[in-house]
Amino acid sequence: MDKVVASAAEAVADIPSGATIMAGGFGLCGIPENLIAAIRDAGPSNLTFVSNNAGVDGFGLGMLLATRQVKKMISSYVGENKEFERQFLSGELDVELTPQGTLAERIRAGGAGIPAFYTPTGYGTLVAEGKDVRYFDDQPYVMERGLTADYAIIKAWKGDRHGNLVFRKTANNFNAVMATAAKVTIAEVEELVEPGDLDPNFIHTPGIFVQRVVHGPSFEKRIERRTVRED
Amino acid sequence: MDKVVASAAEAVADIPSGATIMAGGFGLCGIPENLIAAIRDAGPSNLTFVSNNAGVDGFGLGMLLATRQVKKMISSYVGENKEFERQFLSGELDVELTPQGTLAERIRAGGAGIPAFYTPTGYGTLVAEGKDVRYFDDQPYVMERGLTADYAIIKAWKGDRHGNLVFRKTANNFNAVMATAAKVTIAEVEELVEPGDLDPNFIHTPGIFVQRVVHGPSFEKRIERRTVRED
Amino acid sequence: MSREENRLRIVRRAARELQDGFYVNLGIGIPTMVANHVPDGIDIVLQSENGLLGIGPFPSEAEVDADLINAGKQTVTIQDGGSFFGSHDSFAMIRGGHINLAILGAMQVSATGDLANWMIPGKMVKGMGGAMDLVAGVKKIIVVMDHTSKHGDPKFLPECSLPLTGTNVVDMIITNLGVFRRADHDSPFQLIELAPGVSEEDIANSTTAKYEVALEKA
Amino acid sequence: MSREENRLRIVRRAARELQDGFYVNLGIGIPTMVANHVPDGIDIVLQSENGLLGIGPFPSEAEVDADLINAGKQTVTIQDGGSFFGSHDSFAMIRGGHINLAILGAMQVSATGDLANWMIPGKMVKGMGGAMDLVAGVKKIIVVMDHTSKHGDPKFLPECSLPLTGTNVVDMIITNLGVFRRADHDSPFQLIELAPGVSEEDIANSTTAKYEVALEKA
Repeated sequence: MDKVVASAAEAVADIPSGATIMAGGFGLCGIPENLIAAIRDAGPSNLTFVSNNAGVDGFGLGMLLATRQVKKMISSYVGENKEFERQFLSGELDVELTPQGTLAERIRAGGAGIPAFYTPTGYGTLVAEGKDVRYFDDQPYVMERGLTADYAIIKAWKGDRHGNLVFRKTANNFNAVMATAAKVTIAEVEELVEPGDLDPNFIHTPGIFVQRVVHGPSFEKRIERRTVRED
Repeated sequence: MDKVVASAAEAVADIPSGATIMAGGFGLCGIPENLIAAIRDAGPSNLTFVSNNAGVDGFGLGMLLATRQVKKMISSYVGENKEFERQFLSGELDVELTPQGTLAERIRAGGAGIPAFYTPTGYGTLVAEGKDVRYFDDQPYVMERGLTADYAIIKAWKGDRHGNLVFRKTANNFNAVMATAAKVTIAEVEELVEPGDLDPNFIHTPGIFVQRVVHGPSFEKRIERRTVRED
Repeated sequence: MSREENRLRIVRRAARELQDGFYVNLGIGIPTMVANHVPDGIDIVLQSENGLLGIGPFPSEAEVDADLINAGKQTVTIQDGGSFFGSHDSFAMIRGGHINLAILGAMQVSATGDLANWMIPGKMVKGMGGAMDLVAGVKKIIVVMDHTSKHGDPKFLPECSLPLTGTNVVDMIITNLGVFRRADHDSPFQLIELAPGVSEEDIANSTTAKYEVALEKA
Repeated sequence: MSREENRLRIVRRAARELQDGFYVNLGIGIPTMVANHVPDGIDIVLQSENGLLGIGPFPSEAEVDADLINAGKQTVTIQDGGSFFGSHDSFAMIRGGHINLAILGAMQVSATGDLANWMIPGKMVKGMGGAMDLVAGVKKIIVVMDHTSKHGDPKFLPECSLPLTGTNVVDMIITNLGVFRRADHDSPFQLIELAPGVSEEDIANSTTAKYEVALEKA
């Protein structure tokens, strides 16, 4: 069982225009930067992205906004990107804002065969409009639907040929959960190792969830807010 | 922040009669054997246990069946125990059978603030009787409720004073998820380590979910079905 | 044929349904034996619902580890590339449709694919374990069973009389007499293979479920 | 008092609500400053909703790590005994009531504890991030804010005019003029403290929400 493909270009080559794609990362931390660049180069359009954020101008998903490949974003926070703002205000880009925890849980449900669940989050707010409300133990909850996608593009620290993945520090974020919720999950890894090298007690994403593994050629890992202490 | 208590006896001393207790383990694998023995010695009665199995005669939860401390079991499979069978058939013991995955997901939901969710499991069977059914994308699903408990007693491999835990091999099973769903989670550990000793990338149960940690004095780790290959 | 030979043939026939790259869950008992008959050149990964991907062979005496068991509570080993996880993640994997195939035993199967394999009213009820989750979540369900009960009663029926494990869940039935398959959950079962020395009439005499006949050349 | 002094006093007052052993989530901006004023003898653990328990101080230049950030996307460090986890597990922790306290900023708070802090109609909407999950799941919510807007409009109101983050979620309000608290979500807010040099009348003049007065001795 060898899920390694030779390049990011090869890994994304079959993504059609109109696809729904989950993209891991929080801000610019843990984003699949090589796969995003490969999608830009491959050129599919009218894409729907499920991603907590929308990158910054010219980096992360901002790359695909610049090339107008994105039709819709499902996100919790999108505020670091002038091109995003321009396209949104002009009506070129559709945006569905979802509370961050509801977004994570909808993806988790989608991957876990749960078509819908109830959450206290957002009750009585705009995000509950049009959704079923039900009381449990006298408290109100909003029904939210599970979310799946055609593809997930994620970034891991180490991965093996079976698709087992581990993430580093807060670069996990949405990557692990998105791996479970797509028909085809493509993982780019900093280090490619052999099956058996990763401790089976401590695998974040079992290989069953991953269809393709790419050893990323390089990682810029741009920092949004470099904050240091003055000693 | 030091959550270590001196003994299993001290850790369970406040469990009152009538409490609902989640107990980790699958069969006899990964059961909190020291905490079970301490509950036997402390003597609370009319207990409801949420546990995938019910132990065997004289070991695991079988200990508490022998002393008639158990009023009710919520389990998926209970078939290895003559005393269990006797009490069940005589009506002394109440049993709620739940599919194993639904049990795990109900506990996960309880710990995650999800009061209810829909699952395909059990639709059209006895376990769906009296439960809401709803169709999503033309498929039927059963609504199940989140499950919480007064206490969880669990068994980990290594734990630190903050309550961070890691599990070993298939001895994880229900332990990690139960830690999230009780008001008071008590963990017995094989090895007690200092904060910082466990790699923060690979903590199965963050300390926030654990209120008490006991360094187990000994572990029998009885094997139910020793199966070996003949070379 | 002897009971043993029949079982072996059922197991081998089931093993032919394994495809390269499949993630597979094998039920307790006869289904577990399928692991010993994986065809050459087919690489599969076995899942155990207590939290293990990549089940290896039984351990040597020296390798026996109380912390490493399968869903049948037998001591096992793990293969390179395997992983351990909690029950909540294990059943998320199962329910979410990530397992390609499960092979399970059965007491009864109905003509519309209902399965009964966990409870006989009046007998001590041990519980359904993970069976209801497997049939609800796994992409393809193969039942392996004797064609009739110990008393000779048909087990492939118009409707199950025993309490169900799941409704409309079975994709394929492999018995000591033959093989039934259906294209999807809206289609009827078709008899596609006869065991050696078994006639269509033998099958008809031991089956009360309606099915089509579409025998394939061996 | 200067704006800086006012902020510092708000932050210090909020820090007095920290209890030993608390797990705490601090919102972006002023709430984050509370971390620098934890009282002596109080041991708390800070959670960051992007997947971190045990936030440490900002890193030295040499320690800066692109893979280690907080929810404000600032580079941070982790304390001994901390842990990393995915966003799904992080929000399960938040929604499940495992965090003792969150301290958040606000645009408006209503007399019944509704909170508005994510959106101004007509302005570019950036999104609610994790704020709605925090107010729905965390056991106790403290709002820290200026008592009135830049234009002098009251921010503690009968009802919020801005889109809500959550309904009936705020437990305590700490402003530059005073402190309001309520016993539970069925009770009215009570004014319990006045800032130095502030009178009950000053508060009344800057507040349109109804509240009780139950000043505590300092």
